[in-house]
Amino acid sequence: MDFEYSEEQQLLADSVQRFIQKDYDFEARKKIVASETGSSENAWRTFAEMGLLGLPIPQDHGGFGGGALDLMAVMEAFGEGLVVEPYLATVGLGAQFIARAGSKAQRKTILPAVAEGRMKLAFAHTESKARYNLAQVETTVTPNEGGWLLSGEKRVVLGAPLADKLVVSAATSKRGFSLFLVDRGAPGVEVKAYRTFDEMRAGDVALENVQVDKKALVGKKNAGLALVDEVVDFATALVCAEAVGVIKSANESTLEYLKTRKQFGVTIGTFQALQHRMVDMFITGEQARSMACLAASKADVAADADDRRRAISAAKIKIADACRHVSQESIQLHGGMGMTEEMKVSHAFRRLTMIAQQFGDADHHLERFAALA
Amino acid sequence: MDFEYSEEQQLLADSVQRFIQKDYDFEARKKIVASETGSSENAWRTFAEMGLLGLPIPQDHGGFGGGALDLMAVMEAFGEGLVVEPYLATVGLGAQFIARAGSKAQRKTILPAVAEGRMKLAFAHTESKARYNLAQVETTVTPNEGGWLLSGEKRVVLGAPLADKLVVSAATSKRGFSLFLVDRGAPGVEVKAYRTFDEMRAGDVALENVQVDKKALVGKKNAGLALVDEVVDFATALVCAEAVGVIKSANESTLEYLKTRKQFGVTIGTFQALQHRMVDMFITGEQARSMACLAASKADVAADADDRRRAISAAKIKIADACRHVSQESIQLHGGMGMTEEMKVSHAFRRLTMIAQQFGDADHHLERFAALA
Amino acid sequence: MDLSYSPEELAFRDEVRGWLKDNLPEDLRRKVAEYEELSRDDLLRWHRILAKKGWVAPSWPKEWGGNGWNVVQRYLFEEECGYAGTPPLIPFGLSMCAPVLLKFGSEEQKKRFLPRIYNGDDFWCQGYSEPGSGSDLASLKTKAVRQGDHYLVNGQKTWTTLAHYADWIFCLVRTDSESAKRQEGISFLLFDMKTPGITVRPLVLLDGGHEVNEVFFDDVKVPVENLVYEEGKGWTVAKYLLGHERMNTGRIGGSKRELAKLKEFAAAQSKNGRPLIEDARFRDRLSRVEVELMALEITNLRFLDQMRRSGNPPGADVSMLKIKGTEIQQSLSELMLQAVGPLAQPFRPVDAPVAARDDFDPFVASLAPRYGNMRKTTIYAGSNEIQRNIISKMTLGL
Amino acid sequence: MDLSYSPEELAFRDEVRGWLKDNLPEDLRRKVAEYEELSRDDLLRWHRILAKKGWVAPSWPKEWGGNGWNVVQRYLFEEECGYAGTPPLIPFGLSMCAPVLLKFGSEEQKKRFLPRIYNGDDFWCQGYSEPGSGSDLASLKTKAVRQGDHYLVNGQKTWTTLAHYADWIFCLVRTDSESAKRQEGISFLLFDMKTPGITVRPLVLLDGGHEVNEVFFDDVKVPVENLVYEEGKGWTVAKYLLGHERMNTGRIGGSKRELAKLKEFAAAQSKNGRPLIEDARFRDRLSRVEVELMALEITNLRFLDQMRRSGNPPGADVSMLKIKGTEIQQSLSELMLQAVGPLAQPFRPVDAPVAARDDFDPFVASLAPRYGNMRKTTIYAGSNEIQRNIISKMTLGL
Repeated sequence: MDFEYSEEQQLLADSVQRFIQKDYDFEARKKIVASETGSSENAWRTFAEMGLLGLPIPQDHGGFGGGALDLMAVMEAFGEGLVVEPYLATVGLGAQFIARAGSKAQRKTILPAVAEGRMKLAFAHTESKARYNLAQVETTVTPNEGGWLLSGEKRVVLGAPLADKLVVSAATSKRGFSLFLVDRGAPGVEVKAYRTFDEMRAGDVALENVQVDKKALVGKKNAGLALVDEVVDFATALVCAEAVGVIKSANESTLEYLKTRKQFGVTIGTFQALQHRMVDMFITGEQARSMACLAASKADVAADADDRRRAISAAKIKIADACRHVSQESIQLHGGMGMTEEMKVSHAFRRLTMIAQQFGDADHHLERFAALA
Repeated sequence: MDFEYSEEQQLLADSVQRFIQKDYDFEARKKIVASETGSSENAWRTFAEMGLLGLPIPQDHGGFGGGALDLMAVMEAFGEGLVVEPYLATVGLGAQFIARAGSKAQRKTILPAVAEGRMKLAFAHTESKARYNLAQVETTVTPNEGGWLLSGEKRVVLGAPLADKLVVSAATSKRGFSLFLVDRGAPGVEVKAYRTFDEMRAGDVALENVQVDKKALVGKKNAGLALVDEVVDFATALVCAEAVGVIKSANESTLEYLKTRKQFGVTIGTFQALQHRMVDMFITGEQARSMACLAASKADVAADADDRRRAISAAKIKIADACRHVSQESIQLHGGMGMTEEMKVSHAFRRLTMIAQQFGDADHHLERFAALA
Repeated sequence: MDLSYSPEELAFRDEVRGWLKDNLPEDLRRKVAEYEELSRDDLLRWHRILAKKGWVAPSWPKEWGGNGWNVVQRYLFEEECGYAGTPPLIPFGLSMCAPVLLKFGSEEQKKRFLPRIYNGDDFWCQGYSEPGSGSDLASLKTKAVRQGDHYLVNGQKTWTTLAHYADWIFCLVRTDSESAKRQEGISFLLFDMKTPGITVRPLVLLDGGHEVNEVFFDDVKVPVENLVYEEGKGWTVAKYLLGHERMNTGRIGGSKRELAKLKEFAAAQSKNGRPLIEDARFRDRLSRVEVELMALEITNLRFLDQMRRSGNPPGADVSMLKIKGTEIQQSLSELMLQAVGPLAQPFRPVDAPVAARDDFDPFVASLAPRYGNMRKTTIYAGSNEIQRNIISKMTLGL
Repeated sequence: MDLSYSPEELAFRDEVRGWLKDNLPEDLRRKVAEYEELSRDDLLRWHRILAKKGWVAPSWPKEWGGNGWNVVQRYLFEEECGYAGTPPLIPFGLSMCAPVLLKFGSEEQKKRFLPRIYNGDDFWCQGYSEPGSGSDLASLKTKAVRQGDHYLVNGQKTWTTLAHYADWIFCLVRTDSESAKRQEGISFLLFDMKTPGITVRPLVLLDGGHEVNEVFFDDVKVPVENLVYEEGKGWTVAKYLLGHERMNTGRIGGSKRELAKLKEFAAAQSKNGRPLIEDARFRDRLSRVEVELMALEITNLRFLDQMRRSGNPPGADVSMLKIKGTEIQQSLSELMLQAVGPLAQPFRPVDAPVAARDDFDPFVASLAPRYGNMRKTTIYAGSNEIQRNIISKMTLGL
């Protein structure tokens, strides 16, 4: 039993925090969000130098062989700083598929490139009618001489406009789907890019007879679901940790506001009704942190699949509820100020609102949790 | 549009309130609850004299032909006084079956007797596995020369130990059940009597080859469900009105406590956190009252059945939530005092807890409401 | 007890409903339904349509254009507008400045301003809140110093809704900073927004929308004839306005429309191959909001009945309608967002080029910002905390 | 970061679990599981079983019977007792009076009382609360006037848990009513409950149960040697005790047992022919409690890890465990009541003849009273409002 970060983990988290203070504070972030790509090449380079991009990549492919627990402190710091870089898309999703199930050649080409910051990835999976159901894939595959032709429509692909390669799911039989590595620039791939409500970049991806060769298959044929389930659980654990950071930021900002804002001649933090609500936000933050620890400790490959699923869903239920509670109350307690784009807390509100739904809302995970009892 | 009680309704409510103040205050009630029958013959006689027992009974059978709206003020006063007499069992349930579907002979024998206070009734319907499902009846019927033989087990029959006659449901075919009028003292009827958590009297009723004659059938054969649905909706509207009275009592007691109880040299009603919670209890009370008005206005025979069902379920959802909210908060804000049997509010807590579940909890009515959309 | 409207009231409702159906322009109806930003022209167009019909200011005295509707008719009219989804009637002129002028204004002021307000010739905004004052209005600092035939005004207002559309602003300013009581020494002034020295700066909200502003006054000259009532009596004017009766605090009609939209939308979303609305988890939240709304409508009618009976304005009851009404509005917008699930992400920033606007379904993309925007409802017009304080003090005597 | 116990800790837990399995008498286990009232004998029997094993007072110094367990072991032991469903160890002697004596008592007092407390020879209760004082302990009024070799005590205590079982009571009394500060002039006295002038009156709770009492003192003579620490320094003693570390504030073990029972019970209830636990509506509430409990267990371990690391007592963190722990206990009891639905009604009054006891399923009939009883958890031991005040002040600095 040990709830402190290890020395290495803490050092890494400290340097991420220092980087954010120096180069990614609220003003710098505003400019990055408003820039054409909505991301910072400088930040990405620094992430590579700090070893963040290779952190969960195997050591024999240029990484550090870390797991979800090692990423926790990083994600928490990213949450606190509301970092909008495509880290989750590339490191938390895309590279995970390759590291866990990629062919030798895929691992060799892609993993070092990701670790060094030369390649970004995205996971193109969700379709219009799928909601949070990971099994629902209608994108089609037609085998041909060169390999396969993919056609379909993927929605809200996080990081798609910035990615070099996409991991795309497509139905290879009635019983299952498979995953394919597709160049974002390949003929037939069209990305409609947009900014997201939480100020990252994503896109809808249309695939029209996109030719991929036989080496493009990631993992075994028809076995996509188990792999996606595993990787999405891993990514869910990461956003749980991120949420803890965002909640921390929102709570601190609210507490600071209660201590400084005056009404009727006194600081509003002297009003007991607001004190008790702030206490509840604080408790929610602590409970959320505990569940994020649980999620991270179960998110790696080794864990028993049902044990992992149960823990991740339990964590996501708590995190979703906590996101909702803290985001709504932090705006309310800030009053009008919290409603403005000028306050960081309003951006925390956006991210928390979206984390509550990312990879499944509370309802989705309640259903999954109950089924695993 | 008119939300005042009519002059007659108000006069009646006033006299009920006066009676409670004079003969049924908290101390008097305590004695009645602890008495052998757990009810007051004196109160029942007075109800008869005041016309309360005949209020919803047709005029040609010794009643006043009133409807749910006429009973609303009475039930509210009963709720405020936490009256434990078997009024709901006799007037709200038993007599309603006879008034709505009884044969001429049944109406002639029973309704005047109820109106005059000479006869009490109870509705023996719920069985062990039925939960809130009104359609689930396993009590059996065997036809014989004399009429029918009934056998089965009925649970938690409100007012059973005090009743002269029971309205009993029994499955007359696979598709439906019928209702029978059974003397409580008939051979084969055994009532295991007990006090209820909310201090009324009820009992489990065992029927073992109970012989009833052909005239005992109430309403049409196999048509029991529609009738039970209608009468239980009527009774539900009455407990909604009663709940409004109990909530009023709990809220007033809590408000009074906040205004008088001192801690740290000031009344606890000066603490803003408690003020805001008291406000929420008050608002809940007003919203509950509105839904009780709706329920009463739709509970009579004339209303379209689906319209009635929707309104009653909507009201019961709100009332159940309100009972839970106000009962829990009123105890909490009273602190330790609220936990003692000596305070009336602890008895309001018991009644509210049970009303929340009576005739279906919020979940049951949410399901019914959704199905009627 | 009778929960139904009278035949006359029903006939009136049907008349309003029918007229709205025929006269609400389709483009405006669509913009409101899809949570699009309404332009100054959109707002004024609808204002003028109602003005022409004679329905824009029912509660004014008949000589100035009022139409003598009773409280029930006024309630019905406002809720029908909400239910039909008309653009809002911006209240700053019609139901804030005008009542003040009617009660406290000089004959000249009435003649000069009321007809233009009625006809929608001038767009008004309200200069109350300041950076340091929120719920604590009396702490305002904007100064007006009398210099001959004008006041020289310096200071800043904030949260000024639609100041960027406005021709005129009515302001609370401090004309005497020496007063013992903070409530004294405040005056009520009307400014032309074109007066030199006024700067309007947008305050973009968390949904990316521009509806409120900061307004800066730098040596703004306001003619003395623009003072309403007496100098130093502005607080009396402000208090009168705060107590001024509003009929649609609960926004029942609008929420009914949103509820219907939510049901339709949730029926069209699919969850594991079945309509989302059939999912017990989602459905129960929806049902509970529906029940609260049913209750609120009846509660509102009960207050209306009391008002009609007693002839008194509603008092602290309005606080309850505000609290419940805004909670319902927020829940509805949250359920819309939850209904659309993972597709809610796309966002159109204020500064996005128009060309980018066709890249995603604008309605779906409006749901997250709409949800964000609705958080304001429990903050503005007296935060729900302030409303609870009011009920605690006025109704419960705590 | 590592959320698991060490192999040594796991071995310790297994040892405790195994021993409890073998040594908890079946009749006591059943009584606890079915929410039956525990008699004085039941409580003392279990106390003595643990005393014999040497596990009754782990945190005491070894010379008095402590066994040197570290914080994790103490936590594991208490939670395993909760999980197994042992009778509670009544804290008044073991973890309230004894720590006070160990810190402030004279050698004579220690020798006189500690062994009897350890062995369960005396049953203790606590005389803190008074009718006028609740959360505001320092406002107590019970007077003790020194007369020669004894104090003459007059006054009243209330909420005195199990006073009707007690041999001894420790009391806060006012020995000097002239003090400027209310916290001064308070002393800490030990009384023999058989002393003439003590009257115990039951306070029956809303569930019909008798666990608390009013205790009246009418010219009660307490020997001066029963004063602990100095006269007038009782507040110092009380404060020490308030800060005294308790390991099982969150009651995780007990709630785990209740959760398992709830699942089993809900699986056996039928709703429309299917197990109630498969009903999404019911199931989700259950799942949310389960998740809160999972989170609380980890939160508790985090605090424990901090304590172990820093060597400091937990401070305001305990308030959070109290708030969440009691909310979970209440939710579990409420779900049990909801699970049984319409069958929850039968109630056995305190004054019911024993013959009536077989007329209904006593476990089902215990669910509503149990739910009622659990409302106390957010009120006692510092109400959850007081706990929020503590966190607000100590942790958040508001």
